Amino acid sequence: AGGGTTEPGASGSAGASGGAAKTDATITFIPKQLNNPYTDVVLGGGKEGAKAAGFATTNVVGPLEASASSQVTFINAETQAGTNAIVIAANDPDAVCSALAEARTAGAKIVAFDSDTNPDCRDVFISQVVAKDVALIQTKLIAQQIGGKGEIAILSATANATNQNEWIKFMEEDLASNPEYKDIKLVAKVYGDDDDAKSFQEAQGLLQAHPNLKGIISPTTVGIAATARYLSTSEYKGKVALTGLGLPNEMRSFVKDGTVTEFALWDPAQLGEVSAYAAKALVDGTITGKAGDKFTAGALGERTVEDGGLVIVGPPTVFNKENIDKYDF
Amino acid sequence: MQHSTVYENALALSLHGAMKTFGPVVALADGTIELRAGEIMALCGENGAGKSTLVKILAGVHAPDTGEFIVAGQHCSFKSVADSKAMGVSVIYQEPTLFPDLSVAENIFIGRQPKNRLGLIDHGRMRKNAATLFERLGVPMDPARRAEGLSIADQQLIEIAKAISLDAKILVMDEPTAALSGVEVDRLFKVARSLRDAGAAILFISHRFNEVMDLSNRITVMRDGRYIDTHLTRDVTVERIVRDMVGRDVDTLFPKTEAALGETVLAVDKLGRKGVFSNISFEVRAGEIVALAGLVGAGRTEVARAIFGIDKRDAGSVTVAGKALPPGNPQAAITSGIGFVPEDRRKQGLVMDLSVARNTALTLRHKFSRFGLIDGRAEKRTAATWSRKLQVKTSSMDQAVSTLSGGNQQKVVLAKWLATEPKVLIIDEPTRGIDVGTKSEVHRLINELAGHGMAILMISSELPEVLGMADRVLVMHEGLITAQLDRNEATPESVMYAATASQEKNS
Amino acid sequence: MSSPSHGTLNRAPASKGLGPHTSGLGAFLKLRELPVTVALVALVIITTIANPLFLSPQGMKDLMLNATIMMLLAAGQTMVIVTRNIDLSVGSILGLVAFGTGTIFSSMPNMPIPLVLLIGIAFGAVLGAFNGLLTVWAKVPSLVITLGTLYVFRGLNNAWAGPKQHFAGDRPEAFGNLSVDTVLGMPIITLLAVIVVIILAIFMSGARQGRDLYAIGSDPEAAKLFGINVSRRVFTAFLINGSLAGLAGVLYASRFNAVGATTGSGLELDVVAAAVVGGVAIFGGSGTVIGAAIGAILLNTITSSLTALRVDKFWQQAIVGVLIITAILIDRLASLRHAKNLREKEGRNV
Amino acid sequence: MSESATATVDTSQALSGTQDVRGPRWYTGRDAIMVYILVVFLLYAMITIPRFATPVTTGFLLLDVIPTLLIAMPMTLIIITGEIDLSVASIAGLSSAVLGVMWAGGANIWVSMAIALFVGLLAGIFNGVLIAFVGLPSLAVTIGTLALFRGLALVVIGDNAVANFPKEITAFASSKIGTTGIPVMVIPVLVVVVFFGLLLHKTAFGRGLYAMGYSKDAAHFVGINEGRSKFWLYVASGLVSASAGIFWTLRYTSARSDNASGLELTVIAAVLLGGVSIFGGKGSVPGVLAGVLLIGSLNYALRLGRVSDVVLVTVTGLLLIASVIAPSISSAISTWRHDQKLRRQLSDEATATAVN
Ligand SMILES: Nc1ncnc2c1ncn2[C@@H]1O[C@H](COP(=O)(O)OP(=O)(O)OP(=O)(O)O)[C@@H](O)[C@H]1O
Ligand SMILES: Nc1ncnc2c1ncn2[C@@H]1O[C@H](COP(=O)(O)OP(=O)(O)OP(=O)(O)O)[C@@H](O)[C@H]1O
Ligand SMILES: [Mg+2]
Ligand SMILES: [Mg+2]
Repeated sequence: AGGGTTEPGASGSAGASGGAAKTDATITFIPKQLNNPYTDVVLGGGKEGAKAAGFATTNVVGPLEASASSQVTFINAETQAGTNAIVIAANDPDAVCSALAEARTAGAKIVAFDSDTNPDCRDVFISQVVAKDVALIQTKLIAQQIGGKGEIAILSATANATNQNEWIKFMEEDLASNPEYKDIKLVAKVYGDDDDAKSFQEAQGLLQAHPNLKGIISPTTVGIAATARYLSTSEYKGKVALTGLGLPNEMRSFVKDGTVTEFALWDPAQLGEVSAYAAKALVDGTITGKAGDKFTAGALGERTVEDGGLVIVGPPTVFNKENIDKYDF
Repeated sequence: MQHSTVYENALALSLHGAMKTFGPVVALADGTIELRAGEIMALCGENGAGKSTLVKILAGVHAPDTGEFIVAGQHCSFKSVADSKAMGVSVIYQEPTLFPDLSVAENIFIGRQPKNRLGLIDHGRMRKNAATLFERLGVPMDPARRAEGLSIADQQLIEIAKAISLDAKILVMDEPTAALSGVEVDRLFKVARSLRDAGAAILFISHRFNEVMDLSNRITVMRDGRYIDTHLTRDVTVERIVRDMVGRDVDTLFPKTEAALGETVLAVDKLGRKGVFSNISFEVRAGEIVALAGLVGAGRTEVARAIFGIDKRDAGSVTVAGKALPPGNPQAAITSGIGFVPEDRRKQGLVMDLSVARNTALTLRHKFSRFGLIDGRAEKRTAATWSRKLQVKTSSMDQAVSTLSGGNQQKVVLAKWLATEPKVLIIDEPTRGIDVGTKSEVHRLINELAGHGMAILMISSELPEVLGMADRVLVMHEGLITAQLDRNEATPESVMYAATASQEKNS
Repeated sequence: MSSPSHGTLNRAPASKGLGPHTSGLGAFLKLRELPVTVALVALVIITTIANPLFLSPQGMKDLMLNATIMMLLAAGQTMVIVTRNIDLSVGSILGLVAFGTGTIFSSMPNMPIPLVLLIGIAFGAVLGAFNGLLTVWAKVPSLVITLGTLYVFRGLNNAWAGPKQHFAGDRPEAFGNLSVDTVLGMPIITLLAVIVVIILAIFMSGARQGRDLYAIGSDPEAAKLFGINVSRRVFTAFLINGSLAGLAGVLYASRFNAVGATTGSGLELDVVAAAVVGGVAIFGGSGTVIGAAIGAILLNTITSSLTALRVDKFWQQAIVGVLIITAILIDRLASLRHAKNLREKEGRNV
Repeated sequence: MSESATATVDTSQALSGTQDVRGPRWYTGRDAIMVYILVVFLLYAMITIPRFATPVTTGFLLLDVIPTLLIAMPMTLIIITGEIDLSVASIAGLSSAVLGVMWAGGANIWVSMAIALFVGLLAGIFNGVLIAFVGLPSLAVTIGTLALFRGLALVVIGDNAVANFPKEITAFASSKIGTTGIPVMVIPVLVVVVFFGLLLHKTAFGRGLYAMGYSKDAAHFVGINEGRSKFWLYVASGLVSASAGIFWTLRYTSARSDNASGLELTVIAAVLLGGVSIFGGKGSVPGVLAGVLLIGSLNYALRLGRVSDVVLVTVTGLLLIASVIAPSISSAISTWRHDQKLRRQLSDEATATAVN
């Protein structure tokens, strides 16, 4: 035991004998928090992927509440159990680091998915989409919906969520640099902590504090649903635009009643699936996580590890009245 | 007292052979009592004889293990307080049981408040009814006031009003006079007699024999949890009753011995507390017993509290053995040699759930510390020594004081203060609710302490005690000292005059 | 009684000016609810001046809706606190009932709404009864029991719901509209809550059983000696509190989008805080349902108004904390002053 | 009338065998029972849960319980005086935030830690003044400061997280003593536990706390300065909570405003489970130690067995309920048995006299 983090090189030596597929490998998923519908879809894909990729046992463990430190004991227990691959969506990029380092010292491969850890602490990060793409699609949607001008606000999840903050950063850059958006003004960023009631009241507060608000971006499934619920039950329905990242099943009624016109998301199941395949490739020694490594994610085809150990799953989909009934997640 | 036929009156209630145990403690072995309509029965017995336990059985608080109950000619059993109430039994307990957050009126009528047409409580009528009751008792009290902060005497008066308002067929009073002064006692007796004449049966418990002899028609005596005998009051002497109670003869009640007076130990100068008392000055010398007399509410307890530092003082100074005492600091008072036996042992004197040993040693916790850590064996030893000296009836040093009888609890309080070997001992109502045997023992003890050079300030509402014990009597009235009487000047008349004659105030 | 005047207690000057009829204004000024009400009114006025939107129809509606659930919970909690007990499990009860409501509608979308309300109340009552039973039967402190059931009920909710959440879209529109449509300018669920609170307030101040609760909290031992059926009354308080939490759970499902395993977690301390701000003494014996309800409104309003005033959101929680402490301080100072007055008025002229 | 007196049964003889009233022995006391339960559980876990009986477990388990254990110490004393401190987790969060901001602002790490501790001290003083000197009810005050201190943490650090603490220090926070698997941090924690244990059980101050818990008036009359005692307890609580916050920050290498949130209920649950009476006046440090370790090892055992947290939450609740109900049940049973015995003896004697 010891040091804060291990150098990336160390993981190579601890890896299994190169190339030969392990048949008794174990994999454990540690989502941000159990009992979250989005997570559930991701994990559904993950479990199927793990089976298809050849893991002998698949486990899902995780905290009931998404606080920074709550994942650490789970990682510890997995380290002790000798799990071969840990797939984690970090609540805090750094809080889990030393625990992950210990897991790696004990021989586990670490795949971050959904929300990245500090890059030093994992082998690869499976990202839904290119972070910038996600950000741009949301600014584009909101711009369309408010007619290219007016005040907008962002309702995010927790203040520290790595993925959220990265998207928000890109959105802000985009709004500042893109001449098409010069009349759009971002007036507030608020956090609903991925809690339905809290997000609901944050949305309400936004509208009261900013009477001229034209649109809201909520890049989190809980936030967008709660905001939609508030809008649909208030006088702002149809007057204030809402977009962001949502689950079609949660958003269907709001799209149909006109509260929301368009929103985006990738296929969460694919995210889980690719993560499982990446984990298997790491355990087998097929890849080490350096840029240029390639692995096959079953039916989803070949994926390449990019700079910084990044693996991209696929482009986001935009959902609206026309296509939403085709999706079931 | 023309009630010669009283024992032929209808039997209102009888209890035979009631037994009550608390775990291994036998609180009552043979509780037997017979109450007839239109009589006042007194119940006498030493501390721990089981009187209060018997009362609680009559009240339905405790279910007896065995025993036979007959009320109005019918066998019955009280499973709850409501059962006994339904049978017309009303009880004033030894310790007042008021609800401090409720108004005085509501305290009296709780559970049976008058209702208006809507079925809701009629607060106005309730207050009016309460005011009527107080008028009948002759006490000025605001029925709308919250009961919080009332003196024990006032609380007891409310209890009495409550019991009377129930128009009970059977009224049980467990030491109702312990907190009352002469005038209030007289008033209570007047009410009790009129209730009796209206046909109620009254059970009255008191340790004061003059009250017992004055009020009762018959007297039942208990000892060690058993029934001993019942006498007609007019046929019996106090000596006989005392013999029944203790099983032996008791000599003088107040064995006052002369002690040589030494230096001034406690000096109080122009002490004042706004709205409560002012200009209180006196001295107590080593070996001297000074009694602070007065009517209930005269401010005696408040003076003592201010001296000891429980309450802040607004003016004046207190000096112990030549050293000025800082205000509002009881620990400093203890360190400089004051001990204070408070009037309410249950709330102020004891930590009820702690053992006898811990309670006794609580005042000495710093003395038993070695390098900051307490020596538990020395603590127990000291506690045992003092408990033995005071003859506390307890099965072990580890028994919780809550399971002792009132008198034995008082002994533990005394033990805990005597263990500090104080220079000055303030005793507020030293024998409140204490039986004769213990009482004379407490008096002997106080004398002995004075004999050893302790300065003693005694607050007492019992005139005989004051006159019998004190070297000097200070009389308070309405927050002022109205008289300083030497032992030979102090007579019941002179004390009462100073305690009541407000027009003579000239200090 | 006309005994000689020198023989009486001579406390005549004491009760002067303190007759049974205290003046109306005086009584009003002594109301424990007064400070919190003044604070609420002042807050609303100041906020409205700064941001007129605050009292727009939508703003009003939101304010009322926000306070509705907390108001019910605080009123119920008051009943329990007055008896010198506490119920920390209300958040978990609310969660279970809210999820139950979602479940009912997703499997039986046509269930009549009043029936669902009754089922929710009954469900809450059962859970509250469980708390009450344990507290009175085992004679153990309710803080420990309900801290235990806080965990147990939450655990059950997690086990039952798992990752499943029910969304507003699964519920009948009419049900959701309870928190949208207004009657007399009040959203229906708010109206419901207000009626419940008023009934409870009348019960607590005007019914013997209600007064018994105060007596119990004032001195439980005395209440027992007096023959009040303490167990039954305390049990009832828990039961009613549970029912109100149940009702709040159903209303929660009407108003919010998602109900699931974590719905309502962490509410308990907010509820207690609302009661305390509303002047309910934490050790029982005093405080009113109305006060608690106003406390709940105040706590909810302060969050809204800080947002409306665009106060940095990082400061908001700190300000709520300061408010709670101020409320207790004011209450304390008032009672100290009252005690001092009593000493000086009832005491003598020395 | 005298007939009835002779007819009654002489129960003092019947009961002479049970006349001896003693306080509970140390090995039958509430805290001893907690220790037994803990030992039994540990043995059970070692046998049935694979990998539980290893030094690694010790390390992870102890690291997990350190914050709870630390805060549980002053909390025990506070609850024994009949008060409570709900703001502990918020103080930990505030000290974490302060530590992060100071460090990120360029202060020396030791200076930052000292300032974080100092903030904890101030927080404790704030609670202490309001509760001990102004005389406000602690439950209400600390619900307020629970919000206030957490709010201040937010004000201080906002939505940032500070993570780049010096590696040596964060590594030290979770390092182990040699190969024993026991974290180094256990040593200072042990010092704290022993300190509070002695303070409570072996000093005049501690005696005073019990007395205060039972009756404020009685404590006042024996010269216990209630206000001052309570004040120092809250100061201690603030300091220890801040230390727990610092440990938390370093162990998880992350200073955030929401660190340790919700920990107050866990701590209180553990303390109550350890046999401390919520009404004050009863409880012991060994009992609390056992309570904290029981919840901690239960937690870790469930993790190792990959049992969901749902079970942990439920079991914690049930344990808590059981811990207060069990004594009631056992005393009810013993009363019942005593009564039965008494009845039997009485009826035996009754038949005996009847035969005569
Ligand atoms: N709840 C209890 N648990 C255990 N023992 C008790 C309990 N209540 C009373 N006792 C014991 O029963 C015995 C009788 O007590 P009780 O209070 O009836 O005496 P009493 O005659 O009223 O005395 P006093 O004159 O001092 O008030 C005492 O030894 C007392 O210690
Ligand atoms: N908390 C209080 N609030 C208002 N008045 C009080 C309070 N305590 C005492 N008093 C009043 O102060 C006066 C002095 O009371 P105190 O108890 O000192 O009298 P005392 O002479 O010691 O009588 P007792 O025999 O009852 O001990 C009384 O008039 C009493 O009513
Ligand atoms: Mg008695
Ligand atoms: Mg007095």
